[in-house]
Amino acid sequence: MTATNPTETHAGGRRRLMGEGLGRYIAALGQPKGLIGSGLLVLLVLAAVFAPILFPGGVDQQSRDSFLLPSLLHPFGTDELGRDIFVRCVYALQVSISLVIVAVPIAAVLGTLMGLSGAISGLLGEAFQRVFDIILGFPSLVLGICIVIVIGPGWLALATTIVVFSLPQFGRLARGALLSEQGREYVLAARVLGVSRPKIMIRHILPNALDPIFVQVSLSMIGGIFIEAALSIVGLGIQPPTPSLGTLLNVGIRYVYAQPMYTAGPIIMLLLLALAFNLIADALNAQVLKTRGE
Amino acid sequence: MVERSGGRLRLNRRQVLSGGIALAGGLAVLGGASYGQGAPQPGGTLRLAQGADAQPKNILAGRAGNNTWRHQVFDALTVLDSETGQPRPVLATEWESSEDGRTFVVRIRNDARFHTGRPLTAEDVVFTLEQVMVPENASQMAPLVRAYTSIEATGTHEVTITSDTPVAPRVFDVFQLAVILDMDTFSGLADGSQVVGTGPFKWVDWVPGASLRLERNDDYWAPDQVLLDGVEISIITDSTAMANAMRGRVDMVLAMTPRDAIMFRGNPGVELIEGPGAQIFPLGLNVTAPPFDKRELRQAIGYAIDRQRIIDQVFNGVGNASCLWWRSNEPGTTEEMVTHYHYDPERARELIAAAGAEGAQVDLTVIGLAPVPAIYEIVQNNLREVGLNPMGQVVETAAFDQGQTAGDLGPAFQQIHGLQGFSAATLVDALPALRDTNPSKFTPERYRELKDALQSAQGDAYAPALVELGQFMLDEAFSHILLHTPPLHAKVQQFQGFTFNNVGFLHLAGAHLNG
Amino acid sequence: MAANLLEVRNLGTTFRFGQAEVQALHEVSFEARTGRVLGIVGESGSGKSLTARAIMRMLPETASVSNGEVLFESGNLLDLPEARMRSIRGSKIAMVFQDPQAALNPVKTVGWQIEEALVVHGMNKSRARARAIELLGQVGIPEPDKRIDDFPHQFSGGMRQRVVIAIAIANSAKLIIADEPTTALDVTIQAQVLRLLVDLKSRLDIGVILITHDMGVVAEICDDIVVMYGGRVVERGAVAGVFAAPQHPYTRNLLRSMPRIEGVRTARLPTIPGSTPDLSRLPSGCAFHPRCQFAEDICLREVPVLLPMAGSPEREAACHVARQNAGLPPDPDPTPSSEPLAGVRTSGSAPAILEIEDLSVTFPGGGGWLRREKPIVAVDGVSLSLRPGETLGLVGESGCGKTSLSRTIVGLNRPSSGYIRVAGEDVTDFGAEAAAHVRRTVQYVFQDPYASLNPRLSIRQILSEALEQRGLPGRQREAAARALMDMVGLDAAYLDRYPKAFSGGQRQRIGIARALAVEPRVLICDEPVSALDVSIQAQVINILADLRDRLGLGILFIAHDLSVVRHLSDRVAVMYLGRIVEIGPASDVYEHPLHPYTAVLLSSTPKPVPDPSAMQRKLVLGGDMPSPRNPPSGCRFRTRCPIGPLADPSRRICIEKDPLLVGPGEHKSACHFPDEAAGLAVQSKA
Amino acid sequence: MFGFLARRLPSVVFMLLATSVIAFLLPRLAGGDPAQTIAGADATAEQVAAIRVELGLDQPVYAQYGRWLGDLLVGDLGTSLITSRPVGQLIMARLGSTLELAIAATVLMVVLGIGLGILAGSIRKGAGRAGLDGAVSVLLATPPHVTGLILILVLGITFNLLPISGEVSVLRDPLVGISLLIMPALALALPQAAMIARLIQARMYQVRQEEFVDLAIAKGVPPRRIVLSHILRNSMGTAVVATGIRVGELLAGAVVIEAIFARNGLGLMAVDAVSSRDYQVVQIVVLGAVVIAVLVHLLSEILLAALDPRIRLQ
Repeated sequence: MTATNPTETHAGGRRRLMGEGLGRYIAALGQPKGLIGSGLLVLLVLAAVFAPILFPGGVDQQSRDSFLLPSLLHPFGTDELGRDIFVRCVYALQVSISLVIVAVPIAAVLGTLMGLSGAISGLLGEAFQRVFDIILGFPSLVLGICIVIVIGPGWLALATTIVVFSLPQFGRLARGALLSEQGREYVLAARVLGVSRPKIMIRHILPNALDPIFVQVSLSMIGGIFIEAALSIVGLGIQPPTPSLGTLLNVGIRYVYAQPMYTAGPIIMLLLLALAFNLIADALNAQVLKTRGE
Repeated sequence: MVERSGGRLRLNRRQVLSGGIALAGGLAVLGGASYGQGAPQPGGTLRLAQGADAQPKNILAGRAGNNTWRHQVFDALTVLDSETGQPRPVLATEWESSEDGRTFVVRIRNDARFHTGRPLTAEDVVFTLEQVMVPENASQMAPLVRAYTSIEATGTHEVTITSDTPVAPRVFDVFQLAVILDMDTFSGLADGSQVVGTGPFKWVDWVPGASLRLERNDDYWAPDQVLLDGVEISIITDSTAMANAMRGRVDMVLAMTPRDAIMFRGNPGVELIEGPGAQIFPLGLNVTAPPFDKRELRQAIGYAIDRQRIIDQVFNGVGNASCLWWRSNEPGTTEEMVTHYHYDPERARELIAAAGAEGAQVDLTVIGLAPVPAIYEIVQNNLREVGLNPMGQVVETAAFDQGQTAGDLGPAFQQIHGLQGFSAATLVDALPALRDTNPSKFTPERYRELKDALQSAQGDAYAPALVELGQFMLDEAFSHILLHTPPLHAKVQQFQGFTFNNVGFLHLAGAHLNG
Repeated sequence: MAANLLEVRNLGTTFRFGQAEVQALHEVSFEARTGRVLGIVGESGSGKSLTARAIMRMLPETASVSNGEVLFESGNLLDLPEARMRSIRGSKIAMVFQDPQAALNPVKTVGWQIEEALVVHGMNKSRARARAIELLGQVGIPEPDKRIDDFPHQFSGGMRQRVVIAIAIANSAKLIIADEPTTALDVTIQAQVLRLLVDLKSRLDIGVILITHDMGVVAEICDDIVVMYGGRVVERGAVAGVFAAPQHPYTRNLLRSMPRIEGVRTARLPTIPGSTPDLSRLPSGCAFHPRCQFAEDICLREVPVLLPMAGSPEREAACHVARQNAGLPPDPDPTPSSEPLAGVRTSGSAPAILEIEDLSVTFPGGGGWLRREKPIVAVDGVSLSLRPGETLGLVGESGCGKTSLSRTIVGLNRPSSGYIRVAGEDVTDFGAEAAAHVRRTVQYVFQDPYASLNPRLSIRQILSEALEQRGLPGRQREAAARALMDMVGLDAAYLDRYPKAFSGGQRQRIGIARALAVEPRVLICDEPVSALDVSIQAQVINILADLRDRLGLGILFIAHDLSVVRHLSDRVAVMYLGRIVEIGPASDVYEHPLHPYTAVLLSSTPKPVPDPSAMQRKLVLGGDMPSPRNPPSGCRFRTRCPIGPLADPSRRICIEKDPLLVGPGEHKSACHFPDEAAGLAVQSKA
Repeated sequence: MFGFLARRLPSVVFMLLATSVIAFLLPRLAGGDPAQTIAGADATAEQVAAIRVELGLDQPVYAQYGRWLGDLLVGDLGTSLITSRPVGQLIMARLGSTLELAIAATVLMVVLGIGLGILAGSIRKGAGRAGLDGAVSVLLATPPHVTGLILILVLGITFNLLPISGEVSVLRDPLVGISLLIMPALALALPQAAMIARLIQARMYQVRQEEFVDLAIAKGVPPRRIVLSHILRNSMGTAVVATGIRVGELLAGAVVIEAIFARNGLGLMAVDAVSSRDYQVVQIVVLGAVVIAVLVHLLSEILLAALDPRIRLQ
């Protein structure tokens, strides 16, 4: 090995690979399902981000008009303090979206690394596998309760719960890809050629592991959104008066007779978010299957 | 499907409000007299539902979960009549005060026995009063009892209390809360394994967080008062579920929310009662910490808050906007005092400007106990309106209590207190918000002096002393009372003969199920 | 001539892909007769299995019959209501499937599954059980009354296929359609199953349709043959006639391109250029024209019709050329095949480039903490050597350890004992330096051309990864990659394509090019052609032979197909249960085997030469290969050996003593009675 | 069978031990001094120290763990710091409620899951198939709490068919008890049932592709019998394992469902205990939930082994 400059070619190769991969994922969003899903998501994210501009009155504009029926002015009606439920739902999206946008990618990166660690050290891979087993043994909300106890309720505890809850999903996918790829003849061929482990990982294993992981990111986002709702409903999540979809439900369910929209509104938002991510996951999945089916 | 009878409820604002008013107007606000006059027949098990769990460990403290059963299992020496406010004898037979009021002798029944069969003696009374002083028992009366110089059994059925200040009438507040405990089984209170009193019912079975069962005490000293075979108390934490239980599953629901009470409007089988006693919602301000070291700003808060909106929107119109810490019918109370702080955002802004606190950040610690967070949302909104920047943090009850004990609740805090019905003289030491070690850190000499003056005031001197203290407290504005809300109970028609004392504790002696 | 049992007339089927419809079968016609075996031959995608399913009316949901008829017992099966058809399936016409692992329901006992076939056609339960035991005995399963309540996984592959056959004959069906019934089986087991089929055919007087890709199997047991290509029948007739004088260029080329286990060895196999077409994208006119050396204009334009050949009415072929010339003209380009084989290219004195000594490979047995399984000794004390320019063939059935051995050499497995020396250097420990040495010297060609190329990398990327390992600077890689493509006979313009654009044979060539990129001196080829169609196989074999001769490569060629090994190898080693049982120069081993296992393998391998009596003379082994977890004591082959203690109980030595690999000169065997093996071989050939 | 258990047991024991360590550490990680909590806010340092000794908190952590685990194994689950009652007693008091819910939900989950799965796996064409697929997808994506709230809005509010909150023991008043149980049980069961249905459906499609199904057709076996004896029988293993895995999630769902439907069960107890910092109770509930989840999973694997001769006879 004399005149080579592995870093240069290697980096070039990686860029190409990632570019090609990302291109495929972006192409997936061009499919009808992906288009609707990502369109919906963009709409929701924009609404959440620009809520202060769209609704300059803010999240807490109260009035004496409690429990107004839905109308053009108040699409979801008003709550017990005369606040517009729709506006509060839109603001509440900020919490849900910020949570999953921060937590899920962290979980994806960490989980993938943990899952792939088996390639570096079998023992390490096994150890992480056991960790995943333990996490999976904990039903999701029980896990949330444990984390709330340690951290205290709030955004951080929710984010941590989502990360911990999602870790094994990514870890197992990555490990599954690792195990199946490791035995593939093209990986063996690279080993016989003497290609280094990191290069094998980046060129041969990672690209194939990424497909399911991208789909899972989308699915974990749904999971994260629902975890926030669940923990906030029982009062262990976001603490009032910050509106989140879960805290709105926490209060809304108490007024379910007086104002059904108080419960229905946040649920509509939750389902819209879930739908958006689901459509994106479907589109990604279809795209992946298409590429796979050589 | 039991629920069908309720019909579909869909209310707009007007209906809710008018419902609230109708509710308030239609309520039977009854005093000490027994509810109903029918000829009582013995038998039957009374089924009650309440929101908070029993806390036998804190039997000497005013806790919501204990109000339903405290006076069934235990007897007090005296209770205060909810109409007249005067003491009625229970275990006490007679009492007398010395000339200067500093020595007080109470004589007790000689025919009362604990559920274990042991006869009640003066030693038990002394023991109970000593327990009131123990911090772990968390009695709000502890400061009063600690002020006594001695508590002695001066006979097998006589107890003498001496103090530097007049013992009566505040001692009746103590007696009402300090139900007489059995010294032999006292330790069983900690986990509810043995809860023994002299009351008309025996404590049989407690499933923490779920249910409590009482059984008639056949050896009660007033056997004709025990008409029911037993009492079953269901603990239902969800208010709607609790209200729903009224549909055939329980005979009485205690302390339901006004919102849920609407369900029973126009239901002939269910009677709604506005009971005596009330909850008050203080907004405390730490006078030692900026920005509330400025009195103008503290006062501004009082004017900023729209109390009526809180009553309308959080309590469906049930409640009154008094800014006093005690009942409005305390001697000497004036209309001006009750409405001293009223919604006047202009005035509030002026005061804020005077304090130079425009745009000041107000960190609020809010106890996470419904409906306080809901009140906070209006408070927050009101404070924003007058140009302040409220930053609220809702914390769990446990954390709040810890902060309160540590005097560490931050510059402003919102909580909830019961005990309405006790005399003002008692409350100023019993309410955590007002006692000497209050979380507002409000401890000027004059405050103690005015309290002492009130507590030593005998007869006609009481009213002026109260006015002076009240006006001082209002002016200093270290703790704003936002409103008083009376408890709402629902009961079936057949359930009659029960009473509430003036703090709103239930008494089932004489109650029956066949009215 | 027996009466027609089944007649297929002008059968056509179509596939639906969304809106599009594709005609998959065209005008397929043939007939099956009682007491005869009809072979339907074709490579992948020729439509042979589809034909079988169309007869059974078991087409996949997306496929349907578009025209034609299937006449059986004077009725058209395609017109029958489904219920009637169901009563014919399994009772009048039965089917045997390819994969005996998958064809039996894993959660039901074999008895239940045989009984089901009887019960659904009206037999009562208790009678069905008795009959099931009888059937198991009939297909040669020992102790049928005990085995009847066993589950499929408790049977070996061959035994399972017998169970499937038992199900097929349960209701005394008149016709059995066997779809590649032996493809998933080892050659010794294949011989067992084929013999069983032939036996049953004559005993029960039934007709058999055998679908296969293997001309050897056809030659051995079929009476008639139908050759399919691109969804059409291109030739049919009696086996003897077709093999003697094929009338379609495809048939002829197919037969020629098969390596032979016997007869003259040639340097190069005749090849068929190109690859088998996809049914959905058939070339115009005659589907074979792009690969045909005789193709004329008419072949591009008109689809040839299957017509009887002049002079032999029983023979039909669909070829314009043969039709015009009243027979296929002689090959215009006499293949270089007649060129005699060059002598052994190695001088015996050249130092070995690869030496293996007493090598063992052990795999952990698995299991949990509480119950460890015994480890598996996959390779047990094997010694081999390979000289430059030499090809050493390594043959053995699946599970004999040949892949474990070869992967150990390149460091993919770790040896548990023994030595590996590459170009004189001891690399057993496979440390960094040794690993680099091995990788520069020894490269590997994998079995599955579909799995051995990363589908996400272009050919350029694949080759340049390999070239990078050689240490070639980036700018020289382009030229080197082009040279490699040229070397394996691929157009350098394809460099930027992805693997999915290539056929199996082309992919395997890319695999070879990748291995050659580091300029190795030894190539280990692990079953490099077993996944390829016969017509493609020859292309790859020729390339390997060329490269070996041009570059002086030493090749360790691993295969289960003795014909392919024979074609390429200078020396051959035969492996059984982790051991080498015989090794020696190829001609010696093939002509004078010294181990009974070798003799049996040779005898079991089907030869594409019709010989009605071959089946009877075959050496057919009883039983299956024992598990490598618990190898037998003494000679490992003794549990199946035709001359061992099974045949002659007095031969205790085979049980007690492990035979050593010894022999006269280079030709060694591990048998206590080496002289008898040759006799066996002669007996089976005579 | 023994071999199967022997292989699975170590990992089950490992899981349980790891969970016990986590549960044990929970109160310690949460901060706050249990001795202080017991002693009350106004207690002196000496009182607190005395309680520390009494609770064994002065000992090293591993010794505390050993003692705690030892106590657990002999059935002593500790004492609640808030109610001063044995945790075991508290749990027993609430167990009935959760058990009713869990049993009802599990029954619904199994019945609906397997029923829907078989239906979806059998119908392969047309609007029915599309409808089923759509319904399963929607249910799958909607967690119990959202399903529960939707049920409340639809069945409870809009149509007013069922009571939306509260509970009565089914043993005490079957009619009211069941009417109160339907919605929460349904809410818990539906998402898990959809998951099971999807797995069964996928498995049935997969089995349908297997060659033994072709062989059965070739034997002349009628379609109904093929579905029952061949496809379903081979898909049951998936159903069993899926059910086993889903039970844990079902229990977790109970936490929120009990809160939404105001049922006084263990889930609500856990939430209340977290709020009141009664960690002694929480740790036992957490441990219990995981133990049940792991054991049910193991049980399902044993059942699978019984169903599948390949595993059973290994």
